[in-house]
Amino acid sequence: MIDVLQHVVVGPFRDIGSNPAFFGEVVIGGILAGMLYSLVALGFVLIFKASGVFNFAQGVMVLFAALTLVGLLERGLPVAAAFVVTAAVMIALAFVIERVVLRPLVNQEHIILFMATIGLNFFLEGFGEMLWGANVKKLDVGIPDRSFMMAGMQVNQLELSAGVIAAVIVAILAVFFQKTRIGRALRAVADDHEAALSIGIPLKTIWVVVWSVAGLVAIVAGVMWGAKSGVQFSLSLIALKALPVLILGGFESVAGAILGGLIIGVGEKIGEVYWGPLVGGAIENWFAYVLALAFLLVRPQGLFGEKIIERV
Amino acid sequence: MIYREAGQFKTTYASDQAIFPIVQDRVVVALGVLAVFVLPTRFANEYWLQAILIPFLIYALAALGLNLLTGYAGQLSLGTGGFMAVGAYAAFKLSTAFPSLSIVIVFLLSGLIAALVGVVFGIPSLRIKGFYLAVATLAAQFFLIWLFNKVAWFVNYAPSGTITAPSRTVLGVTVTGPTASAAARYVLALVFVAVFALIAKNLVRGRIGRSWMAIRDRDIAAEIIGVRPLRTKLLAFAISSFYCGIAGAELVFLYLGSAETLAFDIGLSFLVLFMVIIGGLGSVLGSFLGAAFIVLVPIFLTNAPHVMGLSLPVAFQKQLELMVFGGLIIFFLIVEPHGLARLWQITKEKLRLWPFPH
Amino acid sequence: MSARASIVAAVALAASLGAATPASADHEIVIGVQCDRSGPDATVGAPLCAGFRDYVALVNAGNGVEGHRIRAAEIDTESRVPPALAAYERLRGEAAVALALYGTQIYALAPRLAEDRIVATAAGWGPADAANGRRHPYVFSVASAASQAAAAVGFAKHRLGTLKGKKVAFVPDDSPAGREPIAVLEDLAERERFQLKTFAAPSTGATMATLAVDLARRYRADFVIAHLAGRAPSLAIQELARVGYPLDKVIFFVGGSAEADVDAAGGRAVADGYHGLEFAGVGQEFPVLRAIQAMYHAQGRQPPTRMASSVCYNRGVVMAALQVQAIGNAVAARPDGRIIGDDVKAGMEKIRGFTLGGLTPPLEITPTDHEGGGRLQVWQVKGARFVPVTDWFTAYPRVIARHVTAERGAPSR
Amino acid sequence: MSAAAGAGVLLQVESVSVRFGALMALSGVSVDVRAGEILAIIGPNGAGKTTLLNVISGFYHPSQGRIFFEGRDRTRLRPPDVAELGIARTFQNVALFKGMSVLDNIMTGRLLKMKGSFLLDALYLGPAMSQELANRAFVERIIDFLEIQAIRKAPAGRLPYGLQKRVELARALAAEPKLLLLDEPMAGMNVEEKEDMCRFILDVNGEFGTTIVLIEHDMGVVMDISDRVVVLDYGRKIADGTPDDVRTHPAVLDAYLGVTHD
Repeated sequence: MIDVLQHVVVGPFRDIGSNPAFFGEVVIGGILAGMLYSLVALGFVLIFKASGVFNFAQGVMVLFAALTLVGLLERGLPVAAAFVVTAAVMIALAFVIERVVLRPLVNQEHIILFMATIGLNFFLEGFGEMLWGANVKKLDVGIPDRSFMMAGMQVNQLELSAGVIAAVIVAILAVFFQKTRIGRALRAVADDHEAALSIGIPLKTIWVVVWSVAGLVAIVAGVMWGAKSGVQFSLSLIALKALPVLILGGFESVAGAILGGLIIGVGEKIGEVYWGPLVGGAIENWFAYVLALAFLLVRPQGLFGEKIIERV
Repeated sequence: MIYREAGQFKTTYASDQAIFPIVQDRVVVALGVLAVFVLPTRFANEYWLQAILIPFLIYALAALGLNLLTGYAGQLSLGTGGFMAVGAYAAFKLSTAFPSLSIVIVFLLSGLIAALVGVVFGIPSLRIKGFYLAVATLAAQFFLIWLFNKVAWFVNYAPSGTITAPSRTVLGVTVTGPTASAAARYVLALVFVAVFALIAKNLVRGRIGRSWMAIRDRDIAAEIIGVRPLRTKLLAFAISSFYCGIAGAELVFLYLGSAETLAFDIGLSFLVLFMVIIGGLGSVLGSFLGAAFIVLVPIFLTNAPHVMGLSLPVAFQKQLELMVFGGLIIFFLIVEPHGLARLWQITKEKLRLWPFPH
Repeated sequence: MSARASIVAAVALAASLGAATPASADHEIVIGVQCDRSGPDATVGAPLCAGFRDYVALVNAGNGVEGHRIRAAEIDTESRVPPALAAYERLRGEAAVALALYGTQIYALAPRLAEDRIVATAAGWGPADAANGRRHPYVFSVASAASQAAAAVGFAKHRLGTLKGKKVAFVPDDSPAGREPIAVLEDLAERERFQLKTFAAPSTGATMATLAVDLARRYRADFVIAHLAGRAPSLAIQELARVGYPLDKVIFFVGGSAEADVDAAGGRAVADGYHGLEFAGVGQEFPVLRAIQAMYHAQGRQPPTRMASSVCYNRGVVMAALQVQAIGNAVAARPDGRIIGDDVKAGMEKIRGFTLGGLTPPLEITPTDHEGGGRLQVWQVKGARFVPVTDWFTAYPRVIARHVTAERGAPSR
Repeated sequence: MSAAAGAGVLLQVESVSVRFGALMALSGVSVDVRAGEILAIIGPNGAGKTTLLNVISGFYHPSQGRIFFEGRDRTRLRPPDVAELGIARTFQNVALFKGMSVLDNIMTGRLLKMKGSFLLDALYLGPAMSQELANRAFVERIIDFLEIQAIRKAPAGRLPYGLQKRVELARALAAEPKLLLLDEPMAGMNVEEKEDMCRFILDVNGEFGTTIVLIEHDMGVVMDISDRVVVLDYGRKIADGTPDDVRTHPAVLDAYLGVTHD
């Protein structure tokens, strides 16, 4: 018993202490991965805040955006043009989704809408592969994929750039929500649909805008992940990674998505490296979930979510 | 005028409460049950049994299980594959540890073990609802699969890591293992699904089903009537997982023959969810219709183009399949949330009035 | 749906189900090949299948096998077991005598193959003990996982001079099949006194960054042996390169040593130095491949682009050639061509000194040794090309024999 | 007026306070409900009427004060426990089970009257079946009583509002409650529907002797059917007495005329 405790509780920490530079690398890796989780989670939060829809298809939107971008680049479009066209495609997609999926389901229960986005998820997956093919594609956006040493730690330039870009996007979104008219409108809708309608904000416009923004965020997330691991089906799996982030951060909080992403990213890497070997490794698939679940039982509303008072 | 209920008066509550209150229905169902037992075993070839009918029956059982939880009790689960895996691995362990134990008992015990696991993962349902719960069940899915993959004890330390159905007999007929005939496996799967469909129907039309639907439709109103949310939801998780567990055991023992965890991955969870949504949430019949639909669509997409003289690339078919499933889910949720079962009901009502329009 | 439309759909469905029922195969011998054109193994399936079919076409363009045509039916399993089972039943109905399979599908089908007496060739990624003809009488693997593990260790020793005191990292797919070679590796670690640590990669292969960092920067492995499939190899190559791990100290089992893996990792420049084990030659400079090209040109067509994915394409050719060879042996014993799986099995076990013009190692298949010697070759990516760095070789044959023939852990019946 | 009014105290709410964050929804409210009476709770919007009902039903727990039912302290019970004591209620915004038929809705109300073993239920055999049928018979009596025979098999969610309210009452009655809490049973109804509902309430009280607490805005209805009236304003009780007493109470007049007071 004491042995086991020693193994589980003391051993990993001794490991950490014995090689702090490596620990630093793990943490940095976690932060950078976490940034990308945050970016995906943000797409969820944006849509959830404004429409109360839990968009399961966000991950596939990331894949779809990346596939479109790579497909256009492969057909010889210049980078800038490809980005513009991809953005247009994502905005068009938002229009179609609003018209075909959301509007007919506007007054349905949330769980029905959630299931509809599962349907959307599979439709987009098939559609994306049909348009652009299912092969793994290389995505080169011109950021060198090189590592350098910094304070005894190895840092990868591509990952660092991805992290910085993710941080910038997050900052822009925060400003967008706090300072701009449309951002405030979005928040108004999030708080109360009827109130928003009564001050003259058309719901469908809001939905199109918010799904478009989520689509644009998906492009960024897709580019970052695609540059790192190639554009391929498993990109959509990162959406599943973003779900624990949401549980941790709360479905409605931009700050929660960011912080949640970082916690999951770092927690997952540390767990995998230091505790994973104790149980045979490859715990990445569920560790984040268990972390989030444990948290959920303590604080059902997430880090920044407001306490849920049920109205009777 | 074939399908008429005029002249059939229900004189007791008992006859009004019956599952099939109309005589024609009862006759059709009785004949149907007889037919599904006899006809395929006599006339269907191995391909039909193995590729279509057996998986259909097994998926129908799993869909029934998920429908009890999601359709009736309103708790969305994405962990079906994990709970099915529990049943499969439990059946493997039980049947190899106790070779003389009847395979029917093995299946039932595997269901019970899956039910226990289901209860454990259902506990968060008290505190979390809706998609929070869906995410929590995903945790069950990933964790269970990882566990079975990782712990060699579950596969009796087989280096290949696969579980293989041993040969077992029921009433002297080999029903599992490589030597079991497809017809024997079909009949066993059919017996299970028929019995458990009846039980499911009994549950949902009685006290327990009403408390599930009450929690689903309006939890606060249910509580003040005396429905205890945790107990009710956990019962739903237990029974649902019981069904899924048996379906998982059948998947390996009556269908795949051997399997590793890959057979129970998240794709299976989604597949069963599709069956429930397309077939009809909160409908026993819908579980069957949904399962049939999901089993037939790929076969249709593979073969129909040939029949029409077209030739589609295989990859294109698969993509089309995804699009069809996804599109239909959205379609049904918008147009007919009660799925194929409701469409069937509408057809029946039309038949009842036929040849008059109203 | 209108009534009319639904009738049309129903008729089409009925017709399609009817079409699924087997046709009788009178004058042709049916074999099947797993062609995963969708799912994560599509990069393997598509070229492999093309190679298989092209070789069969080549045989048929001649006189077939002693005048008997061969028909190669495709199985798209989408890298999943249920479609494989459905296709298997269909092919069984068509009286197929041999199948070419790979991946988890073999594990699922192995008991049925034995029951139905149908021969299967396993392309490098099958049960480790499939080399044991007594254990799996109807499965023929050309390179068992045990042989690959031994060859990888042998190669590591060759590269490092000695393995004593070195650190070897094993990176398997986190699945039972992936972990199968661990027992062999542990034996060899004891024998060669090296340190062995396993870094299991999640099967989904969504990311391998942590694994690479851990392996390179904490464990500081001297050599890496990877047993991955699908999209994982490319990710592993990419992440190892990213942390600056020298790729010339990395060797992949046959599941991760194809051009597609390297290309998906970001091109051959990124993967420079990386080694892969092969059981079939790489490139197009082999007589049989030139014959296939010539066949295409004779028909006024261009050879398929799939040939460029030479690793998998060539493996498909080898699988087809093996089956055709075995069928040839079977037909020699039964000239009317009414052969069954057992005849093909016997024919397979008569194969001696089969090299296909150097495309495969000399294969010597016997009733007990179903991998035909288990010889492999190491190829390396160098200057954007795949070049062979060893000849065909086997390593630690006695250790392999002990693992392959040992009757341990057999599934209880 | 009800015959049984004036008997012993069934429910005792003793200086109960409920706080939501900074908001005091109820402060020190005491109400006695006597067995057999019809007690009306009135007051302006936001006075805390529904909160009081929610406290009695166990949805909220008071931050101060206690609640007794039949003399026993039950302050901290959860709603299902409250149901077991014999308290049933309806909701301000009808809370029917929309996916179920009217019959099933009312049958659900019988839940606590039905005991059973899971296995027998699953097989629908013996006691399970006879119990189901016996309860069905009981429910049919309620259906007759409330005159909703025609809509028995209709899905509850598709009924017009007035009928939904009636079905909800039926569901509450199915539990054979000792105490029935009605939250605005006549809101949104036309005159005839209101008259019907008044008749039902009086009949329930008269025939089954059920004690009734109801929240109502229509003063005419309140004055007509209740034995006693409690008036709440800003979470405080400002009056308690017979309809006639309350009608002339100065604080009540203030509250209803919107005169501010401290």
